[in-house]
Amino acid sequence: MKQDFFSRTDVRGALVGLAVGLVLALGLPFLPGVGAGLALRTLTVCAIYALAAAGVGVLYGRLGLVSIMQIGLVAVGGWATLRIYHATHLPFEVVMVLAALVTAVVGVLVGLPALRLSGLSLAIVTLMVAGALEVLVTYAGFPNGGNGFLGRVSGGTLAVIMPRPGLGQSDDEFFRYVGVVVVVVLALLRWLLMVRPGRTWAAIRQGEAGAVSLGVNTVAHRLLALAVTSAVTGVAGALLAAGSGILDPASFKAQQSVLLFATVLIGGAFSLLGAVIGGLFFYGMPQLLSTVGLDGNLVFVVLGLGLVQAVTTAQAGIAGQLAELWRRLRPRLWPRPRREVTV
Amino acid sequence: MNRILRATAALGVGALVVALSACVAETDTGTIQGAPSADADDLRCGLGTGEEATGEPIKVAAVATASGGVDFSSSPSSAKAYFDCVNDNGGINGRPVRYEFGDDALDPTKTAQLAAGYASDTSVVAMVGDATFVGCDVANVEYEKAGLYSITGVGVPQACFESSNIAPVNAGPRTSALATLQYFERQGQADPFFAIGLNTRGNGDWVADGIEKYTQQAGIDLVGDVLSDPAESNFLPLVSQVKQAAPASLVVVDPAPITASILATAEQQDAKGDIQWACTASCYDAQFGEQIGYYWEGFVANSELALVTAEGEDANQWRAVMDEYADADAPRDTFSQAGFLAAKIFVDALLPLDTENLDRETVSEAVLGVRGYESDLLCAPWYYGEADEHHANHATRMAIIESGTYVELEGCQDVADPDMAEILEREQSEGLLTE
Amino acid sequence: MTALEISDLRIRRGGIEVVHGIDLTVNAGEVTALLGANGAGKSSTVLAVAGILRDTSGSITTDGTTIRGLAPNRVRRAGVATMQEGHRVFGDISVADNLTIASLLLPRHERAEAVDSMLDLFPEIHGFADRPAGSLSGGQQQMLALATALAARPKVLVIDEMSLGLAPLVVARLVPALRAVAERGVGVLLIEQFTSVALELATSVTVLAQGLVTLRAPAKELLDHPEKLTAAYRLTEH
Amino acid sequence: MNLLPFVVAGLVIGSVYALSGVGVLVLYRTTGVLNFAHGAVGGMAALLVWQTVELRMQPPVAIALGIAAGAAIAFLFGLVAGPSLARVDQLRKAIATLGLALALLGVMLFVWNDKARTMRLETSRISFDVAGARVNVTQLVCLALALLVVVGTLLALRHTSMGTSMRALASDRELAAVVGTNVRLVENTAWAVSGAVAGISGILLADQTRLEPAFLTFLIIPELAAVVIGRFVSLWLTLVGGLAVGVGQSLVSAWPTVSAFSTAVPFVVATIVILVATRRRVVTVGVVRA
Amino acid sequence: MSRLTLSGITVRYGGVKPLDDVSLAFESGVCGVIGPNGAGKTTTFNVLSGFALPVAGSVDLDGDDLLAVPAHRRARWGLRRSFQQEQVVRTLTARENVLLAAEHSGSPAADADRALDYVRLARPHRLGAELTMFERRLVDIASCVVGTPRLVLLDEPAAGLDPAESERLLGLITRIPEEVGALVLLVDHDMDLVRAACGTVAVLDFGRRIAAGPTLQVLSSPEVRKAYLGIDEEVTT
Repeated sequence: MKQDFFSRTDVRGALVGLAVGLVLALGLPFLPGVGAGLALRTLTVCAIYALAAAGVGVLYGRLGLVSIMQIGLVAVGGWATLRIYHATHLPFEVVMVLAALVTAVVGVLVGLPALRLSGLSLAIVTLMVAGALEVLVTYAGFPNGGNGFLGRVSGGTLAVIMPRPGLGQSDDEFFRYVGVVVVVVLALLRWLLMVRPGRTWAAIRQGEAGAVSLGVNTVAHRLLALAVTSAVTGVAGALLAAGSGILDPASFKAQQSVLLFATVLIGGAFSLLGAVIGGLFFYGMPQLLSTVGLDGNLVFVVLGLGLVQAVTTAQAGIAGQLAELWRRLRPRLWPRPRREVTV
Repeated sequence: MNRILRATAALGVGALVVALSACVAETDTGTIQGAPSADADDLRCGLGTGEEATGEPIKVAAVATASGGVDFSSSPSSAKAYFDCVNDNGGINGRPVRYEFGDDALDPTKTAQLAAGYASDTSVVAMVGDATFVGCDVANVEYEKAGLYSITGVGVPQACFESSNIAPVNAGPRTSALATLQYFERQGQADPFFAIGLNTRGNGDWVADGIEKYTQQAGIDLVGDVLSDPAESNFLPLVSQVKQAAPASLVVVDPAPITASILATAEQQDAKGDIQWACTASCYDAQFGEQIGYYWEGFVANSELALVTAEGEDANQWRAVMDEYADADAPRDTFSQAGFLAAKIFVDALLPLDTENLDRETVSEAVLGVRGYESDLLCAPWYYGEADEHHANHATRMAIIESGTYVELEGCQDVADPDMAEILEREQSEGLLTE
Repeated sequence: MTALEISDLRIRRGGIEVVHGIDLTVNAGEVTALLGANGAGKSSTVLAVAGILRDTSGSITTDGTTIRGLAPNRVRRAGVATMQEGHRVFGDISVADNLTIASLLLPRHERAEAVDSMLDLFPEIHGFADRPAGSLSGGQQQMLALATALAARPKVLVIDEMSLGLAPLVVARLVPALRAVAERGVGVLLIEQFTSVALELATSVTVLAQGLVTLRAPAKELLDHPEKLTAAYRLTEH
Repeated sequence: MNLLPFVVAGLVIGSVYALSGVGVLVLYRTTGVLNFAHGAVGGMAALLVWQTVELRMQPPVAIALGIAAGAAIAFLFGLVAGPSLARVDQLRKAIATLGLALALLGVMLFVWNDKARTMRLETSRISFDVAGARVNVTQLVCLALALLVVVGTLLALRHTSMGTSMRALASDRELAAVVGTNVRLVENTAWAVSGAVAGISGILLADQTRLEPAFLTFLIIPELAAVVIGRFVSLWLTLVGGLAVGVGQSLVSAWPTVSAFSTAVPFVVATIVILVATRRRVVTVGVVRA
Repeated sequence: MSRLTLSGITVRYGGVKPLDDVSLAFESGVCGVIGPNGAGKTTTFNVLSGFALPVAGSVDLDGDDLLAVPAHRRARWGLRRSFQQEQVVRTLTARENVLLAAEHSGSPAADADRALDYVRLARPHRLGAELTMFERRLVDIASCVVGTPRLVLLDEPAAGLDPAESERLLGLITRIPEEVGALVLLVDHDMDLVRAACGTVAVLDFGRRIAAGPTLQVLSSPEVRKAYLGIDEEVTT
């Protein structure tokens, strides 16, 4: 069976993706023009948001759940990271894992009552939660070295900035650090999608009744999906906090969650490549537009229309269209006889 | 068919409206009512040669908040206008300034990113005319690492005034609020006092802290100190609190749009009463009086620099440069003056240098060396200098709305801030106020 | 006179062809029965005629007008009314309004009259004009469905599973009503599980099996030779 | 503390939420589209009114134009995207309108940015005291309009042929088509009507709250809360829901200790209602056949 | 020998009773459940798989009370089911589909391969989306025989298949009782298939049982013929 495992196209695709991801993560800073400064910083944040996008993508593409609160969860992850760091000064890696766990717990708690809902109701509830999280985060602010549970300094005292992780001090080191973390997390997620939980999620999406009759505990598996995607999103929050050492409620508005959801659908919710493209769109597009001198707000127009198009005509998004292109081109590029596999 | 026709007509009307709104009125917003008219000398920026600079460009940049709910781009816009004027007048000894600014969209992550971008681009010699609402702390980390210095146009959060590599030209919300408070104190109208602020990082709480400390020290009864959410739309609770507290005077430390909403609610509840309402420099905009309407006749605002109608060499030049080089609808406010002045300080610091050797190191040295810089836009000389805090502008003016426009209420007054002792001491001990 | 003409009709559902080229003619003033086992393609044919299934080829015409490929409302406007399976009515809307909706096809001044005449034609639902249609019994709902289909005076009436789930008494009431409809010159295509009912009403019978026509015969002939029918159903004893 | 001004303000904002909710509901019941762009359409209308008034247009004309623009935007979207939307499930329909909301928001921010703007309708300048609370004519208009629109919609749905067709579509879209209803025409009308209602509410909300693109766009959240309370069916309950959300929000804001959370009131209310309303859901046989 | 007994099952949706006091008993082998549309066949299956809760009645398989087991635990208990619309997950390979059934019924992965062997599906590593209708039906059957099922419910497994395919499917279904050891209930409209596969059949009509017994005997009874064909005795005789 092992041999079969590696001969499967999706496994090969995942391995290729892993390799390409690692090469990009480690190699991009060497490219001229990318090596330092704005472009690298932008790519770093794009990579981080690819994680949040992957969370949205897995929920929508694999379970058919619409979650419009992902940026709120990024904020939760960032908040937990800063809070834990300022309280304990543990190494960043430990803080990141703890923050991911906290985010998973929050995600599950928020989603638990909503899990029995499906479709539109869940979308509305998550949108409402995104709004509520925005209010909460604006009220509580992000910890910056102060006392008390909220950990905020105020008045005349200046904020304390969380230092970057030891392995990612400079910008290009930090990019590699983020790159490796993102690739590893995405690889874990991909692996999860190929084994039992992923199969089960696919079955739930195909049809609830069919899944139940196979013996699937749908609530438990939805809960698992919510926990996993929330944890992944929490990692994104942790990395974001590590990047600048301090966070601001202004970065985590409900409309950002809507925007992220749009980019994921445009990128393609059915594959992790789509999530990476979504992350690039979400954060890279505004940057790209402003470098060519266009108003950053035009991003909303482009993404909004893109979303309408993605929903009505191109369900698999850009990633789907790329895959289709690849399917058509491959036989021409590398013609080979079809192998018949029989058991 | 009839239905299709009707639909088409409706669409046509819609399209017409959209088209109308797209070409925003190019009316006479450029000139400022009541200001002296410009003369030709006002456009002799920098060397004033009248010849275009053609040498190798000098790269200068800025980070400002232009979108995301707050628009503070008037500072880099005026800096750009001034640089354009300088480039038309021989530049920096023949080398033009190439200026660009990045929009952080009210997101500190983005501020850090833009700052890092400019910091890593070693051809950027300095930051001039920045105006970020959120990210001085994260930006300073990047500047410090890269030995880059910013002559910031508008600093808002606390960190802009307490950073090693950032020195704002404006006075900041805390100073502006204290200035307003102290004006009322001088008028005998400050007791009891009420303060309204915005709950953004390093801004509202910092301002509130200053007001609390000062009122305590001065024995003023602070009957209210409210920070509101930037997304708040319902100012009724606030207005009702104000009504109940019945202060003698009140200061709003919010950006102009939010202040306008608060004032609208207050007007609706007819809450002006005997309270003297005022705002910090953030509402000091040539158009603000017209916007809030006749009800607010007598509304007071602080101005961190000279009034927009003031007569003076730099004030005149600012208006002339804006009319000539900036968009007609670019705001004419304190922050525009600040960006302009930041650019001017920068150009004046560079002109004496050896043109061949202009790099980040030499420019930083020159910028750090600025001291005792005098301008009629300022009340007191401006300086940079090596320090962990930069807060040169702490003397401001007051204005009042009469017939819909601001007129001067009080000239330059130094602002007392209990936390500013170190700055004042340094000004004296290092002789920063004289060149 | 031909009211509805179907020729070489092929229907695909979910990409799979379920009806493989059938021909069918419905004459005005007559009831034509379409019979066959479950899954033979009868309902697909109804849905294709009604314009609900659009992945079709071949031709469907009424009075020389092509209706294949038209949207359901255009098909209805062309004079072909359909009664879908399972006494489908607007459940949360009153009986009178159910009829009003159907009557909107008529000129404004004829609408109220059409509604009244339908309520008069079916006394069973007359008393419930203001009740939500969903609260009626299955038989009453089927009456209402029939009334709704007739309200705007169609030239062709297609009925899917008229007696499905209805008590025999109700069916006995529907049969003359339908006969009356045909006698007024409407061409009726009847899909019916109870062959006895179908044969009683119909002039001619077409049997489908697995998407193909397996038998076409006058109803009278089948009444005399029921074994032909069973053979066509493939429900034969081997 | 005198709570009356808060009750009045809450009723006024609540009535506009309700008004919006009715627009959302009519469209949802007729086309199955839950329009997340309702707030954005309203924002667009409000900004157009502001702009045309700036261009020295008579305010009544400007307002009429704004409402027409709201109707036109919604109608156009329905016309262009409607056929594709008819083919996808309700969730995707709603998501597509999120796209429209984003696009409209982008256009508004691009054209108008976030400068200080206030829109004061003439009627807001006339105010009087009612039992210690100050009320202006716009606020009375809001309340009256909400009632009027609810009653008017109910009457129109009952007594006009278009209204009857809309009810038919809401009840059973396929059956409606089969009995001859011109589905596309009814849907396009629903879009236009809902767009006009969005325009009216947008203009009123801009007068009562803030004239800011993002703010007006995301007012869809409390507006949806009203629809949720109406269980996506009842116009009266939507009216009650809107008023309840508005008053709740306003009263919470009157308490200094919790006032920071007043903006969260609609979210909490809507979430609770959704959770309670869908509490008893089991796997339905409908899913089996899907 | 396993024995499934449904006693007095009544299901109510609103005012409708899709099943009204139905009692059925099935004993080993392949048993048919037939009846016209809307007779309550699928509802019966839904009761057995836990999607419909009867308001009265009980279900017993060899002494086990099936209704006491939650829906998603019934697979582990030994229940398998296929639907009218096959439920093959398009985004998973055929083998993964069967593996899923194995995993959630508590069977080892090797059982999945055994089940695939049973249906002889070629190239099980193709995605569900790439399979033909017939192959999907095979995957469904494989999912139904994975592990150690006690009761297999097949709802129109032959819908949409051509005669040759139906034939092959029939072979697979009839082998289930002896090779896998489960009781099979089969709903189908294809009378040839029912006759060939089922030793006994139960006939439902209007939510009531109208006949039960050996297939040939039941199918030729006048009452069944009337219900099924709508052919009245007066007409046929």
